[in-house]
Amino acid sequence: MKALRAVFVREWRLASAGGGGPAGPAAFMLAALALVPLAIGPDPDILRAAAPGVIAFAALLASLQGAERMFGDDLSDGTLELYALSPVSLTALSAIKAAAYVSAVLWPAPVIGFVAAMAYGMDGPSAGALSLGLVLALPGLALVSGFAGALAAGVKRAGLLIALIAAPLQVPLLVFVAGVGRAALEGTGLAGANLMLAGAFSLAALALAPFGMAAALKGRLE
Amino acid sequence: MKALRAVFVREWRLASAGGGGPAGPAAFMLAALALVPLAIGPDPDILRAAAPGVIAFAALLASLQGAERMFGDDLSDGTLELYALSPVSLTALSAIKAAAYVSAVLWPAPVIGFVAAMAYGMDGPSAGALSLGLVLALPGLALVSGFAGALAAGVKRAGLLIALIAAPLQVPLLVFVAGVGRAALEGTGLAGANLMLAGAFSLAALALAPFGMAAALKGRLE
Amino acid sequence: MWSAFANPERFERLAARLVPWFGWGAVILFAIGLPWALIISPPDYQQGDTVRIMYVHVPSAWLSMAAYAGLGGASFVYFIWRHNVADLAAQALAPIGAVFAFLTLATGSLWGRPMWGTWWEWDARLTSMLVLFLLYLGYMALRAAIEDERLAARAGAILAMAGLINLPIIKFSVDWWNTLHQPASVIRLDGPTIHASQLWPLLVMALAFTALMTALVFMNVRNMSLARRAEARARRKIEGGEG
Amino acid sequence: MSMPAALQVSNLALSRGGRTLLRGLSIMLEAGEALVLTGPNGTGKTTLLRAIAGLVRPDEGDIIAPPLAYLGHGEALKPSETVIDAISFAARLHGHVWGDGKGDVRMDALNAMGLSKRVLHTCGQLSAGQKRRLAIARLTLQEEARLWLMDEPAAPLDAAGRALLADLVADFRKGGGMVIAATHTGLGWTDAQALELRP
Amino acid sequence: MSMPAALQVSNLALSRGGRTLLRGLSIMLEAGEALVLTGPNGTGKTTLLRAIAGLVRPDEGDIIAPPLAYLGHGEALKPSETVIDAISFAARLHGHVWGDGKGDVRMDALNAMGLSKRVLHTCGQLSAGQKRRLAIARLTLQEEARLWLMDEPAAPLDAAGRALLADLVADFRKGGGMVIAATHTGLGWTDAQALELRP
Ligand code: HEM
Ligand SMILES: Nc1ncnc2c1ncn2[C@@H]1O[C@H](COP(=O)(O)OP(=O)(O)OP(=O)(O)O)[C@@H](O)[C@H]1O
Ligand SMILES: Nc1ncnc2c1ncn2[C@@H]1O[C@H](COP(=O)(O)OP(=O)(O)OP(=O)(O)O)[C@@H](O)[C@H]1O
Ligand SMILES: [Mg+2]
Ligand SMILES: [Mg+2]
Repeated sequence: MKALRAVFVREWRLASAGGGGPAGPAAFMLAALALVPLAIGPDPDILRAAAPGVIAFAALLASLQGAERMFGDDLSDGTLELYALSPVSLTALSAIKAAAYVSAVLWPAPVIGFVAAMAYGMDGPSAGALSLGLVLALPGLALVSGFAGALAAGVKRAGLLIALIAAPLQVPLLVFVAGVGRAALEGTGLAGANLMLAGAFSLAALALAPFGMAAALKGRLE
Repeated sequence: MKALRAVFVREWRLASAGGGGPAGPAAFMLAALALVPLAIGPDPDILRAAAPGVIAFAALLASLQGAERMFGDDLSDGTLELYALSPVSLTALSAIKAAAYVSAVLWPAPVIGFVAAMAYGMDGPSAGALSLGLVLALPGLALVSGFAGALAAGVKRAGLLIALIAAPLQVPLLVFVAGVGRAALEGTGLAGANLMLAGAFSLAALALAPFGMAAALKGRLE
Repeated sequence: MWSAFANPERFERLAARLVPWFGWGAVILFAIGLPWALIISPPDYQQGDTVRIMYVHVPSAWLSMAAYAGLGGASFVYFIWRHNVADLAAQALAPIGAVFAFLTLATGSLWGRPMWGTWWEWDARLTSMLVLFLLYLGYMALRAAIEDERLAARAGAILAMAGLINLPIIKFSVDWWNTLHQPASVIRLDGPTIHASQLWPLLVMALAFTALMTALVFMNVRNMSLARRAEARARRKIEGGEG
Repeated sequence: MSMPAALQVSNLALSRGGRTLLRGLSIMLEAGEALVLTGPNGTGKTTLLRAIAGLVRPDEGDIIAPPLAYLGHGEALKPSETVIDAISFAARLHGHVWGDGKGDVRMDALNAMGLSKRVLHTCGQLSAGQKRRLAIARLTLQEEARLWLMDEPAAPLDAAGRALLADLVADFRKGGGMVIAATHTGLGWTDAQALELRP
Repeated sequence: MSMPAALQVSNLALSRGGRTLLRGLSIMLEAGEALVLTGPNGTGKTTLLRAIAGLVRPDEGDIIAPPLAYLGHGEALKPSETVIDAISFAARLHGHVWGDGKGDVRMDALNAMGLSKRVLHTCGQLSAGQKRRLAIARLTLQEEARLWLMDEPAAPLDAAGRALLADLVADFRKGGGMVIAATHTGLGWTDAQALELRP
């Protein structure tokens, strides 16, 4: 238990420091969300309709950005061997890494999502629902990104490979989060169901992904 | 001259191999272009209107993906020192790296852009114009990405930093390429002007970026 | 029986014997199925002759999913028991499955133009099929990116198993989300709802595609197995007996 | 399940990329013993150490190993982490507590490798030898380990560093620990067994 | 501008992170001479080599160096590149041509370090010592270099590798080359000067 806490504290610290911690992905999301209207054009109706999807997509991309670092450096500098031979199992380590990633790096996503939703012309309650959807989806996004990161650790152009592997697996979350926002916007009453689905996906990912990550890491070490 | 060719051949080969070469960014662009409509929703009018911007944006993101690897590994494994002390100047090296990156990795972007434009409901000539815009923009995108990559080489979470540095600098290209597509779509007759602007930006980047990259790399070595 | 699958050389011989059977089987089935489907079978009362795209579209869709199921199954076997042949099978299935997924997308898209008035529609089934195609690409890219054969096989197996989640999504997406694409009319619990004059040629075509795929997979496996051993031999020659 | 007190490797076969590196290797190491692995480049010393650590799967043979600590070619240090943070983490990971008049295991470990003046450096600022010293200091915090596996532990160390390492190893063995080290230079460890791998 | 034929370092001062490592150092090396740098960990051997290579800016002093080749701690090898590709590239980069009955400089370089059997391996598959050998073999292709700077060249090398390295260095010096190496173990080079850095 103490060891697990020590790992979490350290991973949290390493994830927060260096690249600027949450500032990085936050700025990435902001940049992406600022550029999209430039691309789509300024029509307010189009923008509002596109908002839930665009914001969910920006969060997905942000979650991919740090995935390469999640295990890549640990593999090349020998840290992974250290962990593999430590009292902490690789499965627990994987879950902890994902948790540290969410809480040190990804946490601003729902806040930015809310602000962007308002800026794109969504009403307050819908923006709130969308933001809640992001909160529920973040663990799932991080876990799937982490899984892809573990598979691609130490591989050339791992960033791309990670995007290619993770994005298809994250599609359901994208659909659910965008669904929350769209349902709230159109008042179809399906927002709750989409929220549940996003949460359920995250829980399922929590139950499965750490084992997948651990298996992938063991393979990468050999 | 021979040395320059040797560097190009090698960099081209390293960029092509491993991560699957062009398959990676191509798949990334495909994935991004497939997911965006899932997010925006299936309304064909909205999709067609958004197409030029979304496609230009996807190409921009694809160009960012490989930027981290452009110099990051070379710094950590000592290759950059080797180049710095070789007969090839760092300025020439930088230009070559960008050229290898375009020709080994990014080249499918215009093709995918064309296909996606058709899938999003644009007409053939407009899609062609957009695709031509991408061809002209690619060198610029690669050079700016490379510049950001050189500045951020070896930094933690360089990927993010690169996105933050490069994306704003690439905004003009985004606007020009999207402008080509939109102008062609709406028949405003401004497509040609936008094409010229995209090409001019690429030329300017070719004249300036390699020096910036070389300066950044020298700093990273100390 | 199992040892025949675990021992590459014996498997190569087995595969060499099976390829012509499935290959000729495919030729014969296509000889029956193609004219039947493309000429003899009646045009649809709604869709006219465009319905003939179905005879390529539907078998490709089935086979791309079947190939992924095979990929996932072979990966599981490799992951647990480390049978090299299972890995070879997985590696052989991936490009073939990807081609069928692409065929499904392409024919569906061609079909969609007259039927729905659009090349592409972002409905659940179409999107999940695209995801399947991307999974194939991801699998191949991952394997290509890892130099060490064994490690590549391990990583690929893990990814392939994770991707299995997408299969039920494709299959049931039309039932779960009420969308544009047509619901299942052949493979359903209460029996097929499609007319017999279309059902039979469709089934023959499906069999023909299956035979073709089986032949291709065996051929692929055999070639890869031979190539792997040839490379090992070349390597030993250069390195000599000792290190 | 009681932990084995000795290392038993029997009839081991290892291969890399389809080429057999060693076959029929048996090693028996009792408490307090040390084994120095030598042999030409590429004969499989690193592979053998990793196999004993359980990181590489052997083709054949059995390995029964006590709890162990591994020092590989890589130092597992984060360039941005300070020396004191790195060592504190290792201490916490292995259940150490400090403060409250208990003495400070972390400073003891750093002192043992002559690093006490570098606590505020980040690991990225250390010289090659200093990094190696830190990795060795960290090893000593794994109290439950009965076997140290060390891959070229002394390569970047100066004479003083080698002496400190030899002291640590001697102490560890006195307490019943076992050590296996791969090396190309003399380590000067008293009565260590030698095993030379041949190509 | 004619290239200097000797290395002249005068009144050099180097610092790292605000701490002065050395001050007032002068080195004069003539054609055919070698200098072995020793000294405790962290005294600035690596920093000095990098300064001579022009990678680190000195606080004070002048460095006049002939064309040089640098072998650092990092091996500058790409895990996915094969040995033959890596060496071919180095050869091309430095203007070598082969084939046409000219003999093959690449194989000569690999042979000189005993690597000819590894041509088809990727660099990621090489053992620590094999990587080092490859990096050294590549160095020999820089024909225009008159000065080799080597940072712990022999650390992961076996006895045979050290002997091959000593031969290479002897040959290079016979042809008028100069060598500076930082090391913690004896290199066995004939009549090399020694410089011990002190903390
Ligand atoms: C790119 C677009 C399309 C994709 C990705 C696609 C995908 C699929 C898939 C995956 C199946 C197999 C489903 C199963 O066995 O449960 C299928 C079957 C089928 N598709 Fe499509 N489809 C597309 C377009 C179309 C179009 C435009 C039509 C015609 C209106 C169509 C008609 C059918 C029919 C009739 C079946 C057989 C259903 C059955 O009997 O189970 N598809 N398609
Ligand atoms: N993934 C791989 N594929 C093929 N061969 C490999 C692979 N990994 C290692 N090898 C080979 O296995 C052999 C043993 O490597 P190992 O690192 O164990 O040697 P070592 O005894 O530690 O050598 P050194 O003294 O140089 O450190 C080497 O010849 C190496 O080329
Ligand atoms: N960026 C930096 N900031 C602060 N101090 C640094 C930095 N880089 C190196 N140092 C310090 O400078 C000193 C000299 O390092 P250098 O690598 O030159 O030593 P060295 O003689 O090569 O040692 P070794 O024998 O261990 O390789 C070390 O004490 C190191 O801690
Ligand atoms: Mg070794
Ligand atoms: Mg040093």
